[in-house]
Amino acid sequence: MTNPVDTPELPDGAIGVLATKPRNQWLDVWDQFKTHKGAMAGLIFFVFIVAAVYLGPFLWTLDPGYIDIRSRNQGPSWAHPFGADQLGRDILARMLAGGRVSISVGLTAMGLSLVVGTFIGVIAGYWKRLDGLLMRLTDLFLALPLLPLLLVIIMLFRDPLRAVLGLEAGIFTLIVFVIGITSWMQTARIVRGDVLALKEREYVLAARSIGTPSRRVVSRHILPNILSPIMVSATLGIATAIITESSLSFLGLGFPPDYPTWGRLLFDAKDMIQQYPERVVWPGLAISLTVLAVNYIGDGLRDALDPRIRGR
Amino acid sequence: ERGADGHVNVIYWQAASTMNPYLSGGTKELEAASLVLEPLARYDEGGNMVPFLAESVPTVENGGVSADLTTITWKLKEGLLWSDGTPLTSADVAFTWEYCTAEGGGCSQSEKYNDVVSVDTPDDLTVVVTFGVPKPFPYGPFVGAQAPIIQKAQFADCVGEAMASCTDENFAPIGTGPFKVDEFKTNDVASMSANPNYRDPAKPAFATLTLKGGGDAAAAGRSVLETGEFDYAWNLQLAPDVLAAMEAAGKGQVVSSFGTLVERIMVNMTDPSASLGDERATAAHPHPFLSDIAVRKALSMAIDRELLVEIGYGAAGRATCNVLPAPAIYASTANDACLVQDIEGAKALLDEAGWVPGADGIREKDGVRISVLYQTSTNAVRQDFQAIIKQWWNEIGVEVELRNIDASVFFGGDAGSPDTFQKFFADLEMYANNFDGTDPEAYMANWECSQAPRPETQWQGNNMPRFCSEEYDALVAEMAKTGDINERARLAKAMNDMLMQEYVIIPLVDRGRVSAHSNTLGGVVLNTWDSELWNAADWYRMDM
Amino acid sequence: MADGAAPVLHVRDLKTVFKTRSGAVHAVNSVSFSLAPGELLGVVGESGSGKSVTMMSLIGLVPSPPAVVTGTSVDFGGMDLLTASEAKLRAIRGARIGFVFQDPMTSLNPVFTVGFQLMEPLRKHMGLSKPQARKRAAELLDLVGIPDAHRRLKDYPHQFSGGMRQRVMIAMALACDPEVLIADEPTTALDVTIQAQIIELMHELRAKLGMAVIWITHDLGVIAGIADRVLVMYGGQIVEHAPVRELFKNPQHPYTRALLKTVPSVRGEREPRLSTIEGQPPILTAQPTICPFADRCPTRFNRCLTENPQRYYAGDGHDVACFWDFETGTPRHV
Amino acid sequence: MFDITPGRTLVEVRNLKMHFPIHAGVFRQRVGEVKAVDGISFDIYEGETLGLVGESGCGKSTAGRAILRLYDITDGAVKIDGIDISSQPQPDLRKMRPTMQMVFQDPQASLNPRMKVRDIIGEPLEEHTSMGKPERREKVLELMDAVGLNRDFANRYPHEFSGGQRQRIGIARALALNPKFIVCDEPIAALDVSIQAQVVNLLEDLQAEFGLTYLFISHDLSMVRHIADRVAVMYLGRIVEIADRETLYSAPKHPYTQALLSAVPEPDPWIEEKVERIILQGDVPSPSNPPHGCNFCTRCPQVMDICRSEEPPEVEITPGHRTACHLYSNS
Amino acid sequence: MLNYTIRRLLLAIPTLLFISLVIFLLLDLAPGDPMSSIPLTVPDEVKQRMREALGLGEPVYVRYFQWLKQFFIVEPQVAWDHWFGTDFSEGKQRVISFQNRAPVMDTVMERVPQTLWVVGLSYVFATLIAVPIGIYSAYKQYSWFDQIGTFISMIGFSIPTFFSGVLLIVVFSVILGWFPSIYDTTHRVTDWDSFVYQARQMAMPVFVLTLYNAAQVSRFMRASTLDNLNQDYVRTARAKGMSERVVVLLHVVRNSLIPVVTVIALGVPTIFGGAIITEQVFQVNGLGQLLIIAIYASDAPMVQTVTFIFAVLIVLFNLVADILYGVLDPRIRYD
Ligand SMILES: Nc1ncnc2c1ncn2[C@@H]1O[C@H](COP(=O)(O)OP(=O)(O)OP(=O)(O)O)[C@@H](O)[C@H]1O
Ligand SMILES: Nc1ncnc2c1ncn2[C@@H]1O[C@H](COP(=O)(O)OP(=O)(O)OP(=O)(O)O)[C@@H](O)[C@H]1O
Ligand SMILES: [Mg+2]
Ligand SMILES: [Mg+2]
Repeated sequence: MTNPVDTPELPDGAIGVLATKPRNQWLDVWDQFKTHKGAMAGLIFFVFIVAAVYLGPFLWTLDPGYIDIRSRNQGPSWAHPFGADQLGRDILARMLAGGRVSISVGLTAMGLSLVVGTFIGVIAGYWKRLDGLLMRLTDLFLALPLLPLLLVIIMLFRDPLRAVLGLEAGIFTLIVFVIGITSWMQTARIVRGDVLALKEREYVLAARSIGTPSRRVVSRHILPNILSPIMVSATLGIATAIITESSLSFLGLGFPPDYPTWGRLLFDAKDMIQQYPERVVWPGLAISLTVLAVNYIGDGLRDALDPRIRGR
Repeated sequence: ERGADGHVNVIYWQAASTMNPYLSGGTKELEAASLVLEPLARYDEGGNMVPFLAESVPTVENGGVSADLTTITWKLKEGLLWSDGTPLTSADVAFTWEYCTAEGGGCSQSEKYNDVVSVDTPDDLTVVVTFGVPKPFPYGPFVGAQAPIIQKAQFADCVGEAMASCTDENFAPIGTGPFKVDEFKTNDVASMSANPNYRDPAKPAFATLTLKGGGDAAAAGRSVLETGEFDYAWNLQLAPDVLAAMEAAGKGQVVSSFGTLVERIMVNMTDPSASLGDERATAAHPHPFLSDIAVRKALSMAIDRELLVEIGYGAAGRATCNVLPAPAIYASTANDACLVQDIEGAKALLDEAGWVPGADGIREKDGVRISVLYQTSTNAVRQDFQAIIKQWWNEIGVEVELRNIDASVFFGGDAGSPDTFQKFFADLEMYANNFDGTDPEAYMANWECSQAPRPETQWQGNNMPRFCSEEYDALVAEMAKTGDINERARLAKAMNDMLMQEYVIIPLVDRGRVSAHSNTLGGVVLNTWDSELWNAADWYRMDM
Repeated sequence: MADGAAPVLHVRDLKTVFKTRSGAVHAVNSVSFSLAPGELLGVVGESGSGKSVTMMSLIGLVPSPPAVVTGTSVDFGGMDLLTASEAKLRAIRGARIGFVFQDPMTSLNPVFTVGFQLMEPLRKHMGLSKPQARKRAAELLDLVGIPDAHRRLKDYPHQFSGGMRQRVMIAMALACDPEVLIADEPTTALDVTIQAQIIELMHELRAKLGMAVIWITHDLGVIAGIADRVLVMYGGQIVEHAPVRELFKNPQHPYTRALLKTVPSVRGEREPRLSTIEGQPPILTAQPTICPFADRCPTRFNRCLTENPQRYYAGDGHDVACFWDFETGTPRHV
Repeated sequence: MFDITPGRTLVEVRNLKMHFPIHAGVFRQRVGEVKAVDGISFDIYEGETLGLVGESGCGKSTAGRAILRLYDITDGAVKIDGIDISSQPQPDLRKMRPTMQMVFQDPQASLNPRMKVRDIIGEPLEEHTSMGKPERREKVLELMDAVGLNRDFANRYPHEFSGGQRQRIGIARALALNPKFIVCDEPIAALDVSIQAQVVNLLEDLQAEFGLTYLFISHDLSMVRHIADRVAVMYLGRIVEIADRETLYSAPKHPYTQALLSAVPEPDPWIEEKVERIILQGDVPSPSNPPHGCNFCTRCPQVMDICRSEEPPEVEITPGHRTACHLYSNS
Repeated sequence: MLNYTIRRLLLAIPTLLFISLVIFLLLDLAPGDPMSSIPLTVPDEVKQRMREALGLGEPVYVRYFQWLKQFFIVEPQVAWDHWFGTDFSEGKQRVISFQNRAPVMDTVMERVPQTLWVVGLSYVFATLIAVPIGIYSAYKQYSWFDQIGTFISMIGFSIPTFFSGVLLIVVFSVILGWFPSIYDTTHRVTDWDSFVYQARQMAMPVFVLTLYNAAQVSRFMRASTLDNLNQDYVRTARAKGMSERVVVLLHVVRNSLIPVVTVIALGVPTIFGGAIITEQVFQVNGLGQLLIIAIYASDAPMVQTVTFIFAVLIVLFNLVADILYGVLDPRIRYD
């Protein structure tokens, strides 16, 4: 081949070859997430709510249980921005306390169901021998009519647990446990499906050919790669847990009446919807908006984590 | 004229599960059944006994009750017919007794027939009830909504173990009341129509009646007072302002009336500490501080009962200082001082008794701190009460721990559960109780020494405070022998006062009944002594 | 190569841009070519060079949005496909221009029978009744060499092997006797033995039906055996265009030259070492203003980095987009 | 190259079988098996490249994986470097893993998208050596040099690379433990023509540098001709012909090999014109239900009666050139 | 397919038996007492006698086997007798409720109509509305329609039914007076007026449930349609010159419906049990309300039976969903 006259150096960026800036994948996800307006609004709202219920009590120091009988049934005022309830307790303080419980229930129940679901899903998907057994177990749980059982379990263990763990911790543990333990199956199924697919991926095979033991194959190669469905499950899990908790309260089977949660506040106030509509609207809105926010976050995450949409 | 006023809609937010009152002791079932089944006599709205199927109410004076108080002779009205057209006879009455007392049936009203040794029917219209012991108040059997007469022909095969399998009979008993059951859907709705053989040919004014169940009190109230879908709603236990606002809608009105149901705090006179093992909450160990009357009294004084009424019951409640607030002749006025809250007085009382505030503000004496565990069943109003009473007690230097227990456990009789109201493993507990009818004899006997729940009785018994006084027991015994109504009233009042002044029971609220009826429903007479629907035969439609 | 006849398809200056969230992709840049009746035009180029997008842009098959197709004209039988209405395009697609896609596994709808899918264009474009269409569909299956055609009409795609599915795709494209058949890598997913079957089939069909074919592939071997004329694409552009023998004998673009060298052969001399093209294909985030091959080109010089070459004449029916003249070993003077 | 002096036998495969069970019926009982690999035997000598070719689904990958004991094999023996690994339990195999490595077909799928290049290449080092962190990092960078990857890329994720670069990462990972034997399962099939050559050259360079032995699986016969010293042809789970490269390409014996070779298109219109194609009819039968007798009898242009009833034995036609076909069996 | 079905049915038997045991043990452990709702005025001895009449004295396993026998042998006989006029079940003990001593199955059958009417209808509506919305949203991804549809469906499953239900009652029954707030289960549809009444009394509960269900189904449908819109066969259909209508409504929808239909089938059991709260709010007194009352009343046989029926339905519809999947998708043929 004849040599050309001269071979000039290529100027920088004359032709884009590959983006040279190393990028973390999660940053990509975040970039994509940011473009989803609903999800961003949801995230901002959710962060706001979480901050409000956890930090709010430092700013608004009224005790949610303190009875100020003179101001009972008062409308909003400076002393009680959201008004006071039938015993004169401050509704803002109760909303904050209730939100703390509701959101904690949502987060921990979701966490529990995620851990159980992921654990079972991974084991079933990765170790073929346990698959049949665990999937039977999952089917079994799926076949259990949950709400009735939930109700029965709560009736059953409420008092024994309370005796062991104390009033609030007991009922909290129970509700979280009950919601968590009855909602892991979807996660387990999704995770199992993904693990089954991932297991056949060549990089898992590569790890095995290197001699990486199963334990580490799972923790290093499988778990990080099922993170996206798990995260989507997680957001939906928070939302359903919050709703389930409030439904239980609504049926009178959740937290006891002296223990404010959003569902409980709504339940207590629903008879007064015409006299004091704000008392229904506050917890109702809080539940709906939080769940809405979380659902939107889930929606955005799903999009952001979908490589087809994200594009590289 | 019978049937002229068309249809009437009644809503009970707790639905009746059966129409046979002997199968279920629940109020809702009793009341539903009272539209169909009738007793020989009932109580009217003033608590007076009025004959229904009987000609008159037998007394010692009119010779209907024997002088030794062991027999009572009822005369049935003539010409009474069951809704199927067959005549009602004394055999049906006697059968009712057999039915409820048969072995294996689990009749929920069998207590009504306590001590009955025989029911004789000398003729078709005469019923002679013989008791094994003298009965100064012989009106248990066949009186009131709890003990109506059922048809022998219909239930003959449903005695004893067979009681449960007679679903058709239980759901549509043939009765003598103003209505008969057309269709019954358990826990949902009963459709009824006027009884063609009702003894008063002009009644009932309504041709049909629907008794709907389900939902909650607010929905029921709304449907009568606000939307006008229903004509009558039962037991609207709602916040006073809610009720008032609903009534303001102008579609109906709220009616209320008082009976004997008292929300009270029971004081545990025995020591409930877990460390006592088997002797926990038994008379073997007196309570460390509640056995001091000053403490008990101070607890009572610190309570503002009027406020409790306002918060919890509104028109359906009134402050009371008696555990036996009604009927009028039994109502004592000796304890009314408690109606006024007296925090300062309570503090002074405790100071005087040597209970002085410790470093944390909690009163103590000889190392014993006044720290109480205060339990009740899970229920929104009760938790409100707990919260506010706790605050008052804190003010007088009493430490309070609250506990609420699910009603099905708290009132369930499970001897294995530590949380029943009978075990009373707490210092104070709050609930409401009343008695059937107007006679307080059995009720007041609850606080005999022997009634204290304890391991030997499998924790059965109604003397929750474990109150024990020979004097009181003597009064109970005396009442059991006394027939004269005034004398009985004196005894009952004495017992009530004794309990009150010992402060072993701290009464809070006399809870009445609140119901609502539409403006077009006439003839409603709210009756707390019997079924609310006792006079449904007299209801009629008013033109507006 | 049927030179004199008027082309059935004439593309002038076609451009396609994908407006995606992460920026624009200029997938096709000023592509012009023509297709004579009955000829087989081979299109080669590496992955991402814009082969598929070019062909689908012609007939409005690129999803839009995100794609924006512009150009001077796409002349098809006197009609400009760029400005034609969607309805007109639909009447042409499947009827006068048939398509065969690369992946026979996913290109057939899994829930409809093969017969149904074959009959769809027949009924739509030729207005056949159901029995007529079924008869014709069976004939078509028979034509592409699927035995027992009548019975197999009732089968679902998953009941066919890969090679048979590709035959079904071809039958579908041929259903309405199109004037042009565009085959987008019809054999890439198949084994060599099956590929040989399909190519053989293509030869037969072309002899029988005489349509013009555009055959996209990145396998130079396939091109060598089947094409009359070849377009070489790189970076969304046509970099070289020549009759097939001319191209293999006398490649004029450095890319084509390199490409021909990298491919080993089973029959010819065994090279002790493969020659390679270092570097990566360009990412087309903008209209290239310089030669897209410049960064991998062994003969680049200053001009290559300032200007994007046009297609220059390089012989009979042969043109090339390069400033370097290999004949002379000097830059082209234009 | 005719000067191949068969070295020491590094890999010895005898009658290797890999059957995947098929379950069906009410009780999911085992009703049959996919005979993905059905009794193959060959040797690979130290330092050579054995090409394994065949159509899709004929069991090439399965064979490669079974040889590395990534599957629990059904039957047969595999000796690598003199050690029989066919029945060792997986934990014991772990110690053997450094000697034998694998390069995969899909450079995208064979790299964990959530790991940095550094960690991907470092993983085998972490598993099998006790190197400290800095030492390991140095080794990773050396490996990256060896496969021609810029050291600056160590902190990137796989998706930030092109296909060819990704395949280099995969090769670097395979090289990390200084293996003797590498199974390359279609390492270039997913790459563009222009990139394929880069990777193949790299593989050859590395072989020369480290004295590696390859089992090179591919269905691209021309590439196999370029890289392999000896070639085995598989059809439906069996090896139908094995010979050194030149013999196989110039004088294929088995009808299937002949058909296969003739089907390969030639990037040269003049040769292409003259090629006599043997067009096979029909498709490859299912490995769960292979035909009776010779596997190839359903498509064979020279089929005889005996082919439908008897399995052909393997015969050695010339030294090192063996084939399983009745045409050559006893006549 | 048949094998698969048989295998699944066989597998369902131990699953269901196990579930029934779990439920039974849970209920037995539950601290509630069927007597706790009896007024305090009824003395303890009487309650004890009532308890014995309910058979609570027997050991657990005896009661469990009794229930098994009653549910699996006697009840089917009763049903058989009912349909064919035979008398196999004569004199045999059926599953009897603690609350009213009536056969549980009779009560359940009594509740089915209103539950089907309200919850079932809303499910049908939800599906009918959601599927087209999902398709259109996906087809016009990120359009106004899609954004609004997304928002509404998000709202749909974010607002708890007890909140929306109460709000609706206040607005439409109390303030506007358009709809009755209490559902009349005795109402019979005989003529136009009674039909209108039935429609009015169903309007609110059906709306609440429809919103909730439609929200979910439309999300599924949208996701599934989006998946399929990018598939190669869609391009093939377009390349054949098919009109957009045919491409989307025939090719895409048919494929997108496959996963959605199974989701819908899986949701059917919730028709019977999942609407507990809505039934409660609107006093529909269907199966959900029956169950909750039974739980409150510690009516173990009722809870056991109703819960178990739900379990059977869930298992059954799981199977139906899987079989539907196979029927709809020719690629999937079990075994
Ligand atoms: N829908 C799309 N959105 C964005 N970019 C696209 C889209 N479709 C194609 N492209 C881009 O257009 C360019 C050309 O793609 P095209 O499919 O025409 O390549 P090709 O030559 O057919 O490659 P292959 O041989 O892989 O089929 C590529 O860079 C591709 O990324
Ligand atoms: N895990 C498995 N279970 C069941 N069958 C399998 C399994 N893995 C492979 N098979 C089957 O074994 C046969 C051989 O598969 P293999 O992947 O080895 O083929 P291959 O020659 O590598 O094909 P390709 O060229 O497509 O990669 C195929 O029919 C395949 O379906
Ligand atoms: Mg393409
Ligand atoms: Mg393979």
